[in-house]
Amino acid sequence: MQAETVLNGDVLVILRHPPHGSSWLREGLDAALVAAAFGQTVSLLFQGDGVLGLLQGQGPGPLGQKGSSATLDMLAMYDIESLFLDARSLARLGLSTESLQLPASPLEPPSIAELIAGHRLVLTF
Amino acid sequence: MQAETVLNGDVLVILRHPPHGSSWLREGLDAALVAAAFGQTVSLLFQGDGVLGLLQGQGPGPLGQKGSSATLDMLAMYDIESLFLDARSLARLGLSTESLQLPASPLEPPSIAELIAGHRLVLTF
Amino acid sequence: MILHILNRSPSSSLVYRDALAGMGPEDRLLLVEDGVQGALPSQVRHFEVVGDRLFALREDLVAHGLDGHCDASVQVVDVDGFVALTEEADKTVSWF
Amino acid sequence: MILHILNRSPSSSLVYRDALAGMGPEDRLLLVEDGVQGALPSQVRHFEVVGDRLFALREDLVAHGLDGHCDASVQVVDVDGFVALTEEADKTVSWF
Amino acid sequence: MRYALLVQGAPYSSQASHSALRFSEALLARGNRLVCVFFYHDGVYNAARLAAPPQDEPHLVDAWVRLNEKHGTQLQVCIAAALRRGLLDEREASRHGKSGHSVEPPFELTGLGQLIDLGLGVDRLVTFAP
Amino acid sequence: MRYALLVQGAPYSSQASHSALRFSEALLARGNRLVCVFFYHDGVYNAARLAAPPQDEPHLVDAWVRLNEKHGTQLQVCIAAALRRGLLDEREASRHGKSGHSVEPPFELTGLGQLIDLGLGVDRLVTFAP
Repeated sequence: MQAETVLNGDVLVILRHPPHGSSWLREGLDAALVAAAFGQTVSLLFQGDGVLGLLQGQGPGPLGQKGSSATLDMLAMYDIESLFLDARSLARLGLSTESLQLPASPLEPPSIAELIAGHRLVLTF
Repeated sequence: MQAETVLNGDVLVILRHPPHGSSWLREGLDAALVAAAFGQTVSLLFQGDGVLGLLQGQGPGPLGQKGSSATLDMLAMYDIESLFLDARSLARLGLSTESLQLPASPLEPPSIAELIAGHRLVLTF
Repeated sequence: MILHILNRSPSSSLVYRDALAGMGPEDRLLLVEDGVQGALPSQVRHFEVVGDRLFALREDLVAHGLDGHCDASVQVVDVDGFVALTEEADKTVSWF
Repeated sequence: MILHILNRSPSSSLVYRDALAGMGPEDRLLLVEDGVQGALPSQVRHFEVVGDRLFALREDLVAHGLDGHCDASVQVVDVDGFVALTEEADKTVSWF
Repeated sequence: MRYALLVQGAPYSSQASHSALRFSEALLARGNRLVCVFFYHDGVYNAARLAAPPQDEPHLVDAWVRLNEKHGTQLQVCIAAALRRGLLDEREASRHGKSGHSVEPPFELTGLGQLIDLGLGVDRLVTFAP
Repeated sequence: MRYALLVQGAPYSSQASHSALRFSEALLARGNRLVCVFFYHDGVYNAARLAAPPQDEPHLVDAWVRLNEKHGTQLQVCIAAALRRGLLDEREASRHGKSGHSVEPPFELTGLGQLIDLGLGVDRLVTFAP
């Protein structure tokens, strides 16, 4: 399956921050949704602590601050189906793809560079 | 000299950020100056990348944004003479106390904990 | 006893080294916000020297979906326990 | 060729690992703002794999007082050179 | 015990304000007193009176105001940090020749010396930063 | 070449705005065109019309306005990020029942879709973040 993975598209959004501590993840996902709504082919790369944004069982923050879990459920509705994660980031945290809410293809560095090269616009959050 | 170092006082300001990239260092130094102006005994601890705030030869940032060098010169005027740095932070950056604009006493971890315990108010920036 | 409060994870920030350098032998360390990632079994080794004086905030573990992933060596407290820790401490120092 | 721009130092942030994971064999890396600390001889080993494609922004080195401490393996460019690097690249990616 | 909080993170960008508000409720519930919240660095943005978050998100500025109304907690904003960032009350706006203002009571612009006084005067100062 | 910049850092807290302004001058000096600066995340605070920095410090809001006047560079601010943070132009203020406003032309509140259009439409998009 890894061999068939398509590593190009119009817009790549790289998500490097975990949910809650900052608004980077939410504002990055918003950018991805808007790009998709504008008819662009959008890919997401979860990297660094950003892989925690994919984790199953997230809840709201203090005072009902939203997490990323509701937004993740919207990705399919917006036809964002190219989800990738940095395999080393996940391994460093000692987590496996089984604890994730959505399936994302694990990538090793050479493929991450290809992914970045394969998109016209790359936004990091 | 290290043996005579006084590790207590009213207010300890810990400076962990380098100049320019953020305003943490400047706003931390402002807090120290104000505390001294209010008659408190103030100590400074430069730690992490904050030790770069002591480096000789700093200049203004783009658009004339001030660095920390002018503020450092004001410390003596405000009677802030207890300057400390985390010896390991400086060593990790490969720098020595000779490249510093002002003399600061290098401290190893046990003394850093004593310094923190020895001040009534500790502010980190 | 001083309560040190850390809101960054060793998996992305090295501020934990400065926090540890500032801790006395009785001091406690509380992981909050994104810092609760430090309670993962893969990260908790960075806090080995803290021994049984390491705490993590339950509400933030839950919000991150990490409550089931927390290392057994970490004492989990809720926000009421957080306040209790500050009451018991002489003062608090926040690392970020 | 893609220009990667990094504004954090390996001495405090681990984002450089993600930047390196995203770099292709022809890509270049420019250190700016607090990231210029990465040009210190003590830090530059973190960027070994980048070889001679490592750059640092002169103005930020000077502002930090680091221009005399820069490792010989780093190519120093001014802000005009920064623009030239972006002109030569297909696109830029910022890491922070 | 008498507490004060130092908030240094911008609302909606960092969790600092959320954490501080949650901690406030908990310390009050345990019978402590919250004398003052001091806003410094990007924390001063918590005082922006025009904040208009979506209805399904917490309104942090209003939450601070309620804290003041219910518990008499002072809301002090470092004036130097605020002016740079465009947060002016009516008095500062007119002093700087600007029309309109962006900070209103119960938030008060005050000097940084207040933070030192607070930190040395209360039993516990807890910092919430980004 | 046609450039656009994405600014995500608050002025006076992060170097992002300074770096972006310095880069703007340099790219224009090399004969390129700067189509637009888009402000997102805490970058939206660059549009605060009431900013009153000390006289010996750069006035970043004014520097952006000059860039617009001299080079026709558009200054677009993400509306969703701005409203949460208390940055409203006259129209949004009245829509939200608030008196006064904190954003003025040449800064324009606009949708996030503009960023995507820009990013795909110009030759180079460069991001300056905190």
